[in-house]
Amino acid sequence: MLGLTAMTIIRLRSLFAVVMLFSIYSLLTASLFMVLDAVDVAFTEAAVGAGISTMLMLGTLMITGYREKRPAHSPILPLIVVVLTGAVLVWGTLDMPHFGSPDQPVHQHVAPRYIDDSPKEVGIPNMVTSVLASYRGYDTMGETIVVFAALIGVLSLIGIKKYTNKEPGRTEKPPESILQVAAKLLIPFILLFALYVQFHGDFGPGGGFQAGVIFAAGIILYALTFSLKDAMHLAPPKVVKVIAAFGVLLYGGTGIVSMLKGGTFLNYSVLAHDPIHGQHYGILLVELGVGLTVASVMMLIFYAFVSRGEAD
Amino acid sequence: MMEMHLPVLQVIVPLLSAAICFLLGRGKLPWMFATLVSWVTFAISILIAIQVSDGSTLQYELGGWEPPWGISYNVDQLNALVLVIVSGIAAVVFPYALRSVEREIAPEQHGLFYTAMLLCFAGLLGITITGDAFNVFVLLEISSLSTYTLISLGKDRRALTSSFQYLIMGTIGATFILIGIGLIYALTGTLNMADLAERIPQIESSRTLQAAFAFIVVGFGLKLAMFPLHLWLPNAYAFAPSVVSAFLAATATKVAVYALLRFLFDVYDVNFTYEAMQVQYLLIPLATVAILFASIVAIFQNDVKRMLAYSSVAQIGYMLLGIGLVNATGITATLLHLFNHALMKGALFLALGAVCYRIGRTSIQQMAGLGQQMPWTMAAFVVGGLSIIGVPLTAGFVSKWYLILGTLENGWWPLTAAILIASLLAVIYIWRVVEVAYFRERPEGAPDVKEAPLSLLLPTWVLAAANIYFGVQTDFTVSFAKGAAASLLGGAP
Amino acid sequence: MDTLGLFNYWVVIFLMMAGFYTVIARGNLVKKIVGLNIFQTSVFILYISLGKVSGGTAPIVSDAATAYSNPLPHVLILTAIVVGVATTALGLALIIRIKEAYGTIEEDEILAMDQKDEGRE
Amino acid sequence: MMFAVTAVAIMVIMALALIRAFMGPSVYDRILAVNMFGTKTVLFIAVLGFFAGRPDFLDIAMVYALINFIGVIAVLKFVERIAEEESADVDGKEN
Amino acid sequence: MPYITFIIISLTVFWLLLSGFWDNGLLLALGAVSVALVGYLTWQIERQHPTMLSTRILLLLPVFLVWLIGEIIKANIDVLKRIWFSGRYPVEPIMKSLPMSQKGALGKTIYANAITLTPGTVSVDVVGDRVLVHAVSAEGIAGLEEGEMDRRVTALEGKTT
Amino acid sequence: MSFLPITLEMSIVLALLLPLLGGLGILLAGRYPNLREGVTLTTALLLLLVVFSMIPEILAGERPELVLLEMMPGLSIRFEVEPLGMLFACVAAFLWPINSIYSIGYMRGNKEKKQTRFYFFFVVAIFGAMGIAFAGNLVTLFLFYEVLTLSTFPLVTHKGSSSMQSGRVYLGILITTSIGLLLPAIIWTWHVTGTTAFVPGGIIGDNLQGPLLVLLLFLFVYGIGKAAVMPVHRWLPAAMVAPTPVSALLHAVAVVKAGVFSVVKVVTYIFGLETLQGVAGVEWLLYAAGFTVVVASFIALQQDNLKRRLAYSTIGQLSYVVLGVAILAPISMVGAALHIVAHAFGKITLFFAAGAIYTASKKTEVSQLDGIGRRMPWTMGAFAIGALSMIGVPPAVGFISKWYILMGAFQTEQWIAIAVIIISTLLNAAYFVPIIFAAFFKPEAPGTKDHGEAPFAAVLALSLTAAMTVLLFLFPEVPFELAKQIGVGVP
Amino acid sequence: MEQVVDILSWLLLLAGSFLGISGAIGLFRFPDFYSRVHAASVTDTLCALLIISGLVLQAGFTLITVKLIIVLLFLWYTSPVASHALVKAAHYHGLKPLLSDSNEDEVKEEEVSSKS
Repeated sequence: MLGLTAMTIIRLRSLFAVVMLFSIYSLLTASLFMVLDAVDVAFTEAAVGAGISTMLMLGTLMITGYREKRPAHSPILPLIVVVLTGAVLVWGTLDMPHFGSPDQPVHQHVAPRYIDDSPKEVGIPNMVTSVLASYRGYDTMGETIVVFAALIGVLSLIGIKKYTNKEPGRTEKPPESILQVAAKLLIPFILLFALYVQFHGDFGPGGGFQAGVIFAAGIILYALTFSLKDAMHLAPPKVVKVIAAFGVLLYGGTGIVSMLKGGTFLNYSVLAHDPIHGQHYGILLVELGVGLTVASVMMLIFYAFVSRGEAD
Repeated sequence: MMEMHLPVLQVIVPLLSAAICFLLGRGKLPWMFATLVSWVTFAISILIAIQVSDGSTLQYELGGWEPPWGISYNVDQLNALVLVIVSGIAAVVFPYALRSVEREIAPEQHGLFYTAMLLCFAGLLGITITGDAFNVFVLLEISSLSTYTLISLGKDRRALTSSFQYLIMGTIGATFILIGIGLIYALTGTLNMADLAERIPQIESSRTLQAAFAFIVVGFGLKLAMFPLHLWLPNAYAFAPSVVSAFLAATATKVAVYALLRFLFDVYDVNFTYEAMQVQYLLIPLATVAILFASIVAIFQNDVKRMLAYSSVAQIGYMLLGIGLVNATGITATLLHLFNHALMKGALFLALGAVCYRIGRTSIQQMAGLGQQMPWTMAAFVVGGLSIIGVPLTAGFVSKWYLILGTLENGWWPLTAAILIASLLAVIYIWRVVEVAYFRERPEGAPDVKEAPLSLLLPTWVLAAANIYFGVQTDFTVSFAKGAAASLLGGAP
Repeated sequence: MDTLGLFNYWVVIFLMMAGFYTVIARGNLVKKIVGLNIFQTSVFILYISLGKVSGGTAPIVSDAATAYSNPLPHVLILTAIVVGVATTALGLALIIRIKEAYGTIEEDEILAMDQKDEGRE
Repeated sequence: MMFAVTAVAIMVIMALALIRAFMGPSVYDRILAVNMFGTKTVLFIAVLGFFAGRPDFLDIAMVYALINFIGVIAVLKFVERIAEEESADVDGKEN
Repeated sequence: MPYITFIIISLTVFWLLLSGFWDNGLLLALGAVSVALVGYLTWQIERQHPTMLSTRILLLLPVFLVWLIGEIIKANIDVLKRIWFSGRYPVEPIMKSLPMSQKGALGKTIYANAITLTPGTVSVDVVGDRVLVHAVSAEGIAGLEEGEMDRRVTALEGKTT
Repeated sequence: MSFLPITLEMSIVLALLLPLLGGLGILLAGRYPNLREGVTLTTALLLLLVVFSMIPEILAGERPELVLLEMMPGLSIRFEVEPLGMLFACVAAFLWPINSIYSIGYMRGNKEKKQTRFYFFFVVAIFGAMGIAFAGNLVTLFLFYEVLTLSTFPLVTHKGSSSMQSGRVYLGILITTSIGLLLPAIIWTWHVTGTTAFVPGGIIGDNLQGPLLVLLLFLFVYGIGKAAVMPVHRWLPAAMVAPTPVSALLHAVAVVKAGVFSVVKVVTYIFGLETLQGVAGVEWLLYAAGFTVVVASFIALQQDNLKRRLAYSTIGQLSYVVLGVAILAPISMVGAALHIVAHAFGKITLFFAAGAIYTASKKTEVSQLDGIGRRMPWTMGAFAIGALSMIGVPPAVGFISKWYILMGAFQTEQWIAIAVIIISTLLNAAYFVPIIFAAFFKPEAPGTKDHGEAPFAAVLALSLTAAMTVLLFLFPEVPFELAKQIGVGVP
Repeated sequence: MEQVVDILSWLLLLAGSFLGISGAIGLFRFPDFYSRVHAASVTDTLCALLIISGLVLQAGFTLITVKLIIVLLFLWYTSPVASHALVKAAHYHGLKPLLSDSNEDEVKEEEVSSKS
């Protein structure tokens, strides 16, 4: 199914259809992740691939137009490159450990400790979260920074246009459509759900990143059903920008505090008397940092794209 | 107490400062802050270098988890050298940025600009210092994303397309690296470099391992603009703001070369790289062609920035050639050139930035007669140029000397010839600028220009002087490079 | 050799190459970004399938479970996904600017315009 | 067992929706198919949770439903906008 | 402020149901903070776009839903017949504008959604007091024209405007 | 004992430092021509003093050494004064003040632009020449060789963009040969011997044999493009676009002399005569030099432009030096060293004269010079002496050097060399004597502008050098002694 | 007792699957976009209801059940909104429905009146 989708994406020239199919592709991948036990990843892929990416692509298409020209040059050279690369990969996989077999080196080294000891060492049931936020917490900090860097890029490229009321005389609101009524009722629950995901990352799938995306999605829904102006009123860009940087600093700050308390950077065990508690607090804080940054960055990027589209 | 934390401070200081910088808004404040940070970072890198100068290795366990379960930072002479050069260049470029950026970038974007610069800077440091294969990828992306941003800030609209091109190429490269790391991981179950180094020899014959190797080499090849994967580089450097060109040319490709070295010799080992993969037979032809071809192309460029960009491609060829020589001298030469090339390209691009500050562009015709009008700027350019050519008493000579020695040790005469021919080509392209600047009159009606302001000149001259200093006083660089080369070839540290 | 156990990888490789092909062969910039996403997503699948243990279950402690899949690839891919979306956002922002500056997002048209620019210099 | 059967059935539905999405012919058909695909994914995930013996993953199903909904709304907004800008039809007739 | 109150209460319930940790002090506290935050945001939205919500609707809605499920099952079977036995039960699409008696936006929304939710009919557009309905067959429209659903929804709305 | 109260090492430093300080002074004094030229002259005289002060001790066998800095183990910037270098330094130091005097007259007389730049690069060139003279190893030599090349480029192209094309030829050939051939030769030497120092008797020893040795020699000789052995002589006529003092500098003092000096130095101190003697294939150098001598002379014969004729004459004369080396006899080596001196004085006189003629009458062609001797008796008199030295006729110093070279050829029975010397002497005479004859005895062409001698400074300079040409013939002891000590074991 | 529950949920799940597949086939059998919406709505409503009920029976009276119900409510809440928005957009932007002949004129009339 995935292959079929991919091929169709290549073939189709209506970019709009391509983007929609891409969102399907993402959902499919996410389902596959589910099958492969990667629940957290599935969660993220759904939120990001089918959600944010698709929305951003649509935002771009609004501005750039949606039809692709017939490719002018011959596809032979790229084809060769691709086939070659693929051949190397296939050749390389011949010696790969077989899919799913538990005696792969992957499952023999390093990972057993995460699986066997993390509930004791870190004290939370979701191993993905403990690896993510504690064992490899630094990677996750990097990830947060990557998101932040993307924000910097988008802001410097397209910026958020100040919303100018084009029709100042229009004070009387048109009757609310079905969509608006429905969305309004839904949004609070979406937001709360996001916060739920944020704070229950320790126990089930989810965590700061997913929560951030969902939260942003809630705000985006508001912007879509009502107007960008309303959304900006609810979550003013200025405030959100501060929050974005604050999230990063919260993450880093947690690390620095653990340094000041005598551990190494991001060693949460020293945060409280009891290492387990320390880990718990640390993870809570850094996840919060991630969530704040991601949510605000996603919102800001969305603002930037849409305000750019509405400006012209 | 703080000493223990130096390795991590090296990266998180600029990293977190970026977030603070973002909050500082417009005006001069972000600049002042960023400059301060770059100096602090430089100081940290010096302290680290002092600690490892005796050949020891520092290890820092992030999160308090010992590797391979947690991520660790490892510093030895090799990356200490790279850290010093990256942060040193930054410490010079940031002060320079103020005036140059005022001229080239819209005021409301200054805060963002410095934030992106800090991010890029921190990312590069992070790639250099980390001891975890996947962490390399993450930090690589931090620096890449901010690099795309920085390039796109160039005035010309072509900055956008070149940034986009770079984005595509860079992401493909990063994804290749990701594939490579994934394949290695599949075989070993670990991501820590030292741990990998222990486990890889046990499975040397695996084809998967070789495929992974190919992907990593190609991936980093894209990032470091290995010929023929260099196509993104000339445009990116040519259209980026001057400060960015200078900073990237001096640091970004260096770090990629470093990372490649790390993977070739530390993660994989020497035997694998040279004997199982025969990497030298790939590198040497490519590097030679790069050196010659890029130098020739450089000669025909009208834009001096682009000319220097092509020159960079050629210089990267030198570094790869050093790797391909399969001997300690070759690796030493690569490391030396890594360091020295940063100095010379930095000086050249900064001088060019000063020119751009005054005349607004960098096409060669526009530089006519500048030798008189901007004597100090052009003198710095000449010093950098001499270094590129490899004239004795400049830093460029030292690394070329070692490179040639390396070729001679193997008795590979044609390569010696190629290096010399490329030096000649370098003479030609540098000379074109010198001739126009010094022996042409300022065109009629062209506005009179003054010497660049001191805040631009001073950093430029710091680097120009460094070119001479490190061409004369080679103890520091050579001893570090030799120590690092020995440890690289000697297997895992 | 029992190639069936590797079949999974080959599918992934096929997808990867489809994405890769889109990136390098297609002239439309948006399509390139889409291709890039497909390419990356397929790599993610590769990683995740590495982490799967037959008979294992999601790595969240549960009384019922006996074996868990490897959590490490999951963590890595979470990070990689985020990196991917960040790249996408930046790429799209660039496309918007390119469209504004050139009036088109077709690679060959842009190249032609660039060449004209260079000719004028 | 019964979950497996259900899961397979849902996959069949998804496949059919996918084909509809490929075929079009109008943009709205595609959106409809995508929407349907999304809702079926939600069910699929729910069933899958039971199949894998970990029924506590329903959160993910919820997210899918949510994202699907917002996605469809976004697409519609896009279509409206395009249609406003050019009166020409938006149908992907080129296929 | 019945709306806000309603939202706060249902949010709290929502959180507790989702979380399932009713004895974890930290999570409860976080939940309280979360509900407060979302409540604040909702209030902000409400100030911009007020909703007319009466307690009456809330109380009567479950009854309506049960009825609606019955309708949905009936409608489903109808459409199913048209899918499998298209010979005997042909698809004869029809579109018709129907009157609606609800006053408030919420009521109209409920009615229109109820129409859509029953397979075989879908509300295309709501203009003023009329709703344009597309149906797969004339019977669907006829069923609506009988007006039972309209009456029930209006009853939900009550006398408040 | 030195007659200056400083050590020899200090003298080396001073000899290098003085030109640089002078350069700085010139730049600072740029606005005030008199002050500027005063600085030039003062520097020149001081330098002369410093260099000459070293002669006695060198003659006494002292070999002062100075390592300025060590770039890498075995690679340093090192100076060492030995007789050959001393000889070259003396020539340069002696001719520079004279050239400066002449320049002042010439540049002012012709109202040239950008004189500050001119004087500045002039001192830098002298700095390069000093560095070459005192270079203690190949690397140092190479470095200063390039300094000299680069610093003379602005001088060659002084006339502006019209001279740029020739400037490029000049620079192109010199840089290409030096980087493409000389540098590899140096590296190769370093690679096989582990050092690049100049050591009497050579350092190559047994490290290289047969064809490889010949190849290395080939690289060195053609790498040192400044020696202008055909076919890398093209830069020399191209450089004729320069103002005359520059041509004088290029052809007499610094550039070409640096070239042949380096050849002599490399052969004596890197190869060692004994290493080369009897190696099959080394004769090619003899043939190349001989060929250059003869062909260049023929070409010179056909030139009507006076400066071009002198240029080709220079090419021929330089190859005398190379010839002297190629004979591989100690006595001809001494001749070669002496010829550096002899040719310097002779040729500078000739160029000065050509410049003086141009300054006074704006004439540049040989055919225009009929009867000019009567208007400019001093100039043409000096010209005659210079020409005699070129031909090798007493009482000019050229005779002595040619004589020694010839003797060496006889000793080793190299008949080709002898034939070359004889033929070229005839050719030299053929292209110089008619000029002198026409200048003094032919009637002036009708309608010539009335003019007198060139400016005083110019006349003074050329008279001085002409006198030196004669004086050196009469008292050749000092250069001869120095030449004898270069370590080839002359009886 | 357990057996009864199992059989019941079997039935529910199977019925749900059948309905879903029917709807999907309807997606192909129905002639135009508007009628396909009805087919899709089958899968969104009763099909979802049946499947989730089946799951609920398996889960018993736990929080999982609650979550399942939340999912269902969510689906039921969003699906008509989405469908409506979709149809409205299609209609608004001039996608003509395929109508039985008798209805055609009536609709045109309707549109004129509604747009004025």
